[in-house]
Amino acid sequence: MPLLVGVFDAPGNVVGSIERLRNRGYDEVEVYCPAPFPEIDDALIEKPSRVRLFTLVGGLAGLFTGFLMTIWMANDWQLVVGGKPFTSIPPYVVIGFELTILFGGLMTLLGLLVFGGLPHGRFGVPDPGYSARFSAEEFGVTVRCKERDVAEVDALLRANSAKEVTLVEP
Amino acid sequence: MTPPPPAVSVADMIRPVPTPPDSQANQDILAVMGRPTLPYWLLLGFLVAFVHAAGAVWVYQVYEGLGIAGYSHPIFWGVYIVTFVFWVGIAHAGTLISAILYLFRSKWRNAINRSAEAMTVFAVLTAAQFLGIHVGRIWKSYFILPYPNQRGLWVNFKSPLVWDTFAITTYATISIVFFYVGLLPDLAIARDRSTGWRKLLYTALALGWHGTGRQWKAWNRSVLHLSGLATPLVLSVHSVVSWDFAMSIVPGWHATIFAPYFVAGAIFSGFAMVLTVMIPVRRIFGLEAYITNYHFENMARFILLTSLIVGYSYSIEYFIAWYSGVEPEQTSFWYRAFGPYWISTWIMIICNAVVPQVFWFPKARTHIPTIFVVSTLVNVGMWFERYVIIISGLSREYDPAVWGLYTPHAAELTILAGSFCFFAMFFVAFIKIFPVIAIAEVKELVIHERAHGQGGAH
Amino acid sequence: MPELDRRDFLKLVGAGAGAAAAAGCSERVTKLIPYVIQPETITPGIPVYYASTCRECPAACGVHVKTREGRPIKLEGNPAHPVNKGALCARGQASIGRTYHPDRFAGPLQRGSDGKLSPIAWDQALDVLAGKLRESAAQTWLLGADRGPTGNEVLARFVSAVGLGGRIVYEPFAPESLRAATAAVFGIDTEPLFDLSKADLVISFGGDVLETGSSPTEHARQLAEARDVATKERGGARFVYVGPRLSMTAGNADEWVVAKPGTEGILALALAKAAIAAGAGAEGGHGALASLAGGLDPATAAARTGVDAKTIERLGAALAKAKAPLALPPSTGLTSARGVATAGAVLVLNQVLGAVGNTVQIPAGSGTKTTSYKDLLALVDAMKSGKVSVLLVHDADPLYSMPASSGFAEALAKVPFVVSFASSIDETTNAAHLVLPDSTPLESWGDASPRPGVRSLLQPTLAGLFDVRSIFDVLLDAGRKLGAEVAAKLPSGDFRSILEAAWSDTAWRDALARGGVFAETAPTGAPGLAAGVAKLEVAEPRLDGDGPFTLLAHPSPMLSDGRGANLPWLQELPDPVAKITWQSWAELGQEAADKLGLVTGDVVVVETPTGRAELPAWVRGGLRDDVVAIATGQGHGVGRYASRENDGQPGEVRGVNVLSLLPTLTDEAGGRAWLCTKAKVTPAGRKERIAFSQASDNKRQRELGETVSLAALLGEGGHGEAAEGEGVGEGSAGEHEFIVPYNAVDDAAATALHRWGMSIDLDRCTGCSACVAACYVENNVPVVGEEQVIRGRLQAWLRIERYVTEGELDYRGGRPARSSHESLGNVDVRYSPMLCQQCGSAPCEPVCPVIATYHNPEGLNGMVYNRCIGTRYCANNCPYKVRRFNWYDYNLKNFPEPLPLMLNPDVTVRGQGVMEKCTFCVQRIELARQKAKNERRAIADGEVTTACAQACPTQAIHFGNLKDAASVVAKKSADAKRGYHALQELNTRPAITYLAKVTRGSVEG
Amino acid sequence: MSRHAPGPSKLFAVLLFALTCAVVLGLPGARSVSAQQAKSSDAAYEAQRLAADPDAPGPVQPIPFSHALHAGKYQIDCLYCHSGTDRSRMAGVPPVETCMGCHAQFGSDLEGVQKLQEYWKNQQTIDWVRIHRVPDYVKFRHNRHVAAGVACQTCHGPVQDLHKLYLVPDTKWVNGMPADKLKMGWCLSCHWQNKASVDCLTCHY
Repeated sequence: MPLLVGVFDAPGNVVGSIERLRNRGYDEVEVYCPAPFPEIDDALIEKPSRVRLFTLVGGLAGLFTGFLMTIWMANDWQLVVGGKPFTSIPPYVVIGFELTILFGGLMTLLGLLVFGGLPHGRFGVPDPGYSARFSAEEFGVTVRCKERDVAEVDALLRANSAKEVTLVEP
Repeated sequence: MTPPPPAVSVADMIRPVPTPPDSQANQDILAVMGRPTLPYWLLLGFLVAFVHAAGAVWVYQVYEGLGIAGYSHPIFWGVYIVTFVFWVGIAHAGTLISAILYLFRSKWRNAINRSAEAMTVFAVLTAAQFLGIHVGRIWKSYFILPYPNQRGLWVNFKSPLVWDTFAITTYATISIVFFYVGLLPDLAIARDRSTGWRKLLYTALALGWHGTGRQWKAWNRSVLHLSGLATPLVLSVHSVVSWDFAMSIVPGWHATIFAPYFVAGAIFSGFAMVLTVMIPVRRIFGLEAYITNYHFENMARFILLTSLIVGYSYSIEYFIAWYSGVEPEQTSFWYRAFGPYWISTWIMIICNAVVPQVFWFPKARTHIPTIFVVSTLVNVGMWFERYVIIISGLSREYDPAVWGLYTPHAAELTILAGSFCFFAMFFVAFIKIFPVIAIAEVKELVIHERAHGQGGAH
Repeated sequence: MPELDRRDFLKLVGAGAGAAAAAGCSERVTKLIPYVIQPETITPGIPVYYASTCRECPAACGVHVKTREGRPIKLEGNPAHPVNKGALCARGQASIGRTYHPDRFAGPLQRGSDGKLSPIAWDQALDVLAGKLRESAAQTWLLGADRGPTGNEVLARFVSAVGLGGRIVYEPFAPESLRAATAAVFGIDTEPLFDLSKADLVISFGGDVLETGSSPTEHARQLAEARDVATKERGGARFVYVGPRLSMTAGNADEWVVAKPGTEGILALALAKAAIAAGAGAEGGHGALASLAGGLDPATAAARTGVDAKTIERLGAALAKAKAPLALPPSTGLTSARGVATAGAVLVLNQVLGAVGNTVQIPAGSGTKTTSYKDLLALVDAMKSGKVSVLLVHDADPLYSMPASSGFAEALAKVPFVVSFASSIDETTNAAHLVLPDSTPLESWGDASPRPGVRSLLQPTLAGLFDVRSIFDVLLDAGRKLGAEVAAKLPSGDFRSILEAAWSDTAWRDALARGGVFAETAPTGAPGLAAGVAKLEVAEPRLDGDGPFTLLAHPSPMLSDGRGANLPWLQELPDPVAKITWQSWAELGQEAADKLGLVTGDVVVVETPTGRAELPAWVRGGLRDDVVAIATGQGHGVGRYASRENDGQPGEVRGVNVLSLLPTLTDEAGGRAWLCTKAKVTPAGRKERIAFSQASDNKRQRELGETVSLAALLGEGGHGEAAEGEGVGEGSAGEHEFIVPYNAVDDAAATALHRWGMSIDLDRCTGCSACVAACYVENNVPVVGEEQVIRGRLQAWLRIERYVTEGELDYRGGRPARSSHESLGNVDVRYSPMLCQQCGSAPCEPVCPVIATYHNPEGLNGMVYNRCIGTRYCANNCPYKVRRFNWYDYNLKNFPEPLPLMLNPDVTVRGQGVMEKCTFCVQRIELARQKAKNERRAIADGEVTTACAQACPTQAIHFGNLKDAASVVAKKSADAKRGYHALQELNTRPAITYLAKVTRGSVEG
Repeated sequence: MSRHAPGPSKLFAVLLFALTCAVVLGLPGARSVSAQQAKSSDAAYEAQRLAADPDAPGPVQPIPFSHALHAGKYQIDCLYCHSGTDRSRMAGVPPVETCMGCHAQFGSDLEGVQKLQEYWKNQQTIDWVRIHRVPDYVKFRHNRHVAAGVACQTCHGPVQDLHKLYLVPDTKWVNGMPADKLKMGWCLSCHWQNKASVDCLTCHY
């Protein structure tokens, strides 16, 4: 199936074209942005990212690990230090907290990889239609469509003030 | 809006996407990573050499014993711990700028957050070593980790030193993650514009980043969460470090104010270090377009604020010592100011609480040389702050019969100098390998402005 | 299995306790070497104790030699011995090191033509000696210390049989003046015995009986008994000290009378007169006194002695009033050219007060009869004029201990053949031509008799370590080589058989078991005054030279006459007064120093007619401003520890030998005079770092070394704080309302049978440091050396803090002021032993990341060396600062062969990088536990004690089980009036209860 | 702590010890052994062969001594040779004298016994290769364990079946980690099991 690439300058136009393409029923749409533009991501994917879930799970896991580990270890072999109780919560809060952050952070990284689909593609092989200019200051919108729709897509993209539109695969 | 041109045959449309000249931001910032000059190699060479020299001293110390350092009953902690706390402090600016300012959506951070985060990572690595350099039996130091062992022994979670281990480890890990996540898009940029081993390196590190929608979506979310986690972390880490002292009963250490006091001090020294490093970097690599006086002025404001907090803490310490009516406390503080360590004490007070006051004047805040001098002095002052707290505290304790004095010896000073070289070594290498400025985030601004046609790179 | 142990230690010492863990010593191939024939008494791992006698000083304390696998590892007092009754002083404790000293000679040596000592075989050496004797017996002299009745007898027989020129019995600190005085006053040539325990008022005229007297351990015990607040009413005996310097003894007095040095005799007479005026009873001495103290009314006496008349009258009245007064004569340092008269005057005072026969005994044949100093000087002249061709030196180092001005050095150089019997290197031996190493006290047979009725035995507890032979057997064999007729005149058999024969009147085996025969003779009663009294000329002594200062050369409590200088422990033990180690120092009065613009640490030049010396000054308030005081003992040029290391090799002179400053003066009877010269003191214009073990004697009114006034103790108001119970002491009176009273017993597990605790009675502690030495030996505490001490790295687990007065909140800048809080005539010295308090809520424990230190079920603050990683947080957090860190592998560096042989196999040798501290001698507890556990019971009171408590001459320290309410320590700790805990406001819940020192105030008339 | 004073026995001991040391220093010994006995059993020869077997686990000892023969076949009580183990912290290792107590009488046809007698003749010590040892900061008390009725085999393995001695491996599991024989966890697991003291100061001081 042919693959068209439209090149844009303004994020607004990208959002516009995405919406239009969707309305016309083109699903295989992908965008390449040089910088983070939430409006574009949201236009492309409606539902909020599930990274938040990973973070939450990680954080809670850390918290419980922190407290359970400290309390269990202090009581596994009870040695009196400074006449303090074996299960003394205040000092263990520190450990609990630190592990919350640690696990939370690592899970967030994992979330990024999972939901960001990283690593992406084959090693060293860029997507068809991707080009270095999309890591400069231009935006790319790629659409995969049936041969007969090429013209329409082309027109649609141009209509949304794409600087240029090219067909990278027949 | 121009009408669509007439449809042409598909066949005509088949051609590769042409690449126009690269964007200004990419060119400018990637230029920094360009071919290293001779002076660069000389500098790097010197740093590497000195780090090895310091390393040799450390090996000798492990072989001979800590006796070669200046320790003297009852001063059991010396320059090593001082330097450890100093570097942990330095490590705070990065996360603060990246995380807290990110949450506050203060866009001016974009110009400096990359290098600040890098500093954080390097500073933490530097600091962490000193825990090992300081202990008497490095070859047994793994005892401090709660790993299952046949002895059936665990560690003492009531000990601030164990808290410290956890805090530092966490902080190091999270800082590295934060640094890397922020770096991803820029790695892709570098990948698209490099050849040879660099191409390979960046391709590997970039994980095939294309800046696709879902990548950016996950990325935005992750950065937000990481900032959310790192913000309390950055506040906690130096609190924990401060508890290494506050949890003891040593006069001059045992104070509730320590946590906020240390955190403020950390941010204070952190910002100072960022300035001390970035001013020359900006100058050498001509990044004035990206790191502007406006950034520096904001940081100067921060330094002024934290300097006030630190100064306040100094005075409160003395007030409480007097007000508590506890004689050992009072004596300790008296000796701190007028005893054998008075020089260090006054260096600390003047550098940290007095000098930064010049930033009340906008002229000073915008005059780069002034900022540079002040920030350097602050770094000196903050090292001495830790020196004063630790050494003078220990030298005047409860039993006057065993009051003592401590003076650092050559070994410690060499390793101290070595730590600065270690930090610098990493940073100098970093400049040539990774973009010193977060390009993607800079572009975010550039594109916005272009879209809404505003002027001024703020 | 001695070899096995040695190997163990070598490995330990090599690898270090902790490092060994990493090395994984179990992989190492080690040998298991059993005996060929195992002595039936030896069970490897179980200590065996042999009774013997300490020969460090003439006091002849009885010791129990603790041996493991046939190897002595510690000396402990013999409880059955009447002199020390189970205690043992620091010098005795350290003397075990002589046997394992790295300097010891492995065998006989001869000085070759190259001027170096080189080994030869024994029979060869004996031939050489015999040859020399054959050539010139008449021109041969034997010079050395007293060797006990039997030893002396053998030596005498040898001298007469071989026809030697003669024997000089030489003891540098011998109380010749006192002997002569006794002869003059009572007509009996003997040493008086002073029994402080019976006295109710002791006045010491410069007699430092507690540190360097004739029998320090015994006198310390007696004084403590006499002043025991528990048993004696109204605080027991009062103690007045007369002298120019606040010595350790003076520091234990109630009142310090600062008299001009040398005028003690005058003061004594004046006091006698005043006492009579106040109605002193005994008629005894009045007649004699009249002639002696004719014009000595208080006013004139005051003018001559520098003590004001009121004090004289007051003290006189007090002496008159006292039921059992006792006056002690000056000891070595203050023995002047008028020594006999001074001592005589004191004896007369005793007579006047009716003390003789009561607190003073004059038994015939007491003490050791030494040759008169003037005879020694005569020998020196003979040597100078080449009349001596062979000199045999044993148990003495005259080349060091004779004043340079006597010209002994030149004289010795003139002697063609010098034979030394020293077991390790010293000055004289360094100049000897033949060295025939004698066996050390731990390796030899012998006996001693400090006083009639008390006969003490020495028996060997170790053999074969070195190729050494007893001097007696060597001399006997040499003598027998001279032919049959000489042999006939010599006693037959070896020395051991001779000794057994000499003891044939006793049950020999019993005697060996008990350590001797102890039959105290009945009191001698009071002999009348002899005619000699009239001849005493009590007056100011002659002092050579001029200069504003009088030089006071006082004996060092640790190094004595220098014989202790080569024992590392004695070098490292801080001087009880100055708290200085390894060095010489000149004491200067505060005003004098101010006049000279000197501060502590400034080097001064001390000049006398006979010499000059440069040494750092210690400026103190506790010294007359017209006196400069220098301790004896330092200034050696040979010896691994006695001398300084000079690029790795010993041989650089350490400190100053004060004898180089003293002219050769004698007292009226020809005895040795020490107080004999004036001195000039000038700043040298440079500084030297003094190896202080204590930063300051200002306790800043903190809860350390507390006192309680007698009035308060008796509930008669005065200082009210005693009533407060907890938190005794001026500093803490009523201030600590937030202090939580606690019961240390609660800090042990409910199920545990013991809660180990300790009580330390500061009223009994004299500061003698015997406990410190005992701790060093018991616990393998490393000696770190001068440079490390200067860097504040003393390793002592137990230290004695010396505070003066309550102290002040001085906020002087710079270094802590070394200049003391002492002041003339004011005694408020608090000696306070500081060791791990085994806190119930120990600050050191929670901060340790790896639980290397923790609180064990029996209340001990455990320290697990092999778990320690050396973060040193515990030491920072210890308010008592009793934790020590191994900055280097001290045990590797500082225990050269064969010292490791004396390490205690029951105590881990700590390696580099670990923390160490006192654990109440837990190894002893574990040993005691074996028996108790087998019998399914708790360890009974007195079944186990710590090394420090055991060594203490005054029993100031008690150790035991606090859970056992009947135990001594529990009772002592319950003392509500005197008991307090160090720095209690920190609420560390210590297991050690200090009993505040009682201030009895100055003596009322 | 045998604080009883030295009786005649002690004197004897001191002298003997002096002699021993002298001997160790190389002075000639004064005793000799008569070796005129019957031939030993085949079992003895077999045992000796196995004890000397270089391929068997464990170090080759100066004398091919077979515990299996002595403790196993002949049922000699451990404490007979290792005397003092029930009284002392250290295990008693038999002095040559003890061995000679029997082997002066018989076994002289065995090469191992001849070696022994050689040692005895020269009054030499036998340098056994040590097999069971704990680090020096571990204060193991044999007497305590004997008193508690712990069988020697618990730590030393089935010596009565071993001709050639070696550290018979044994592993307990603590916190999921393997604790090999004579390692801390190995000791602990037994202490925990038998409610023995696990206070650090029991073994470390």
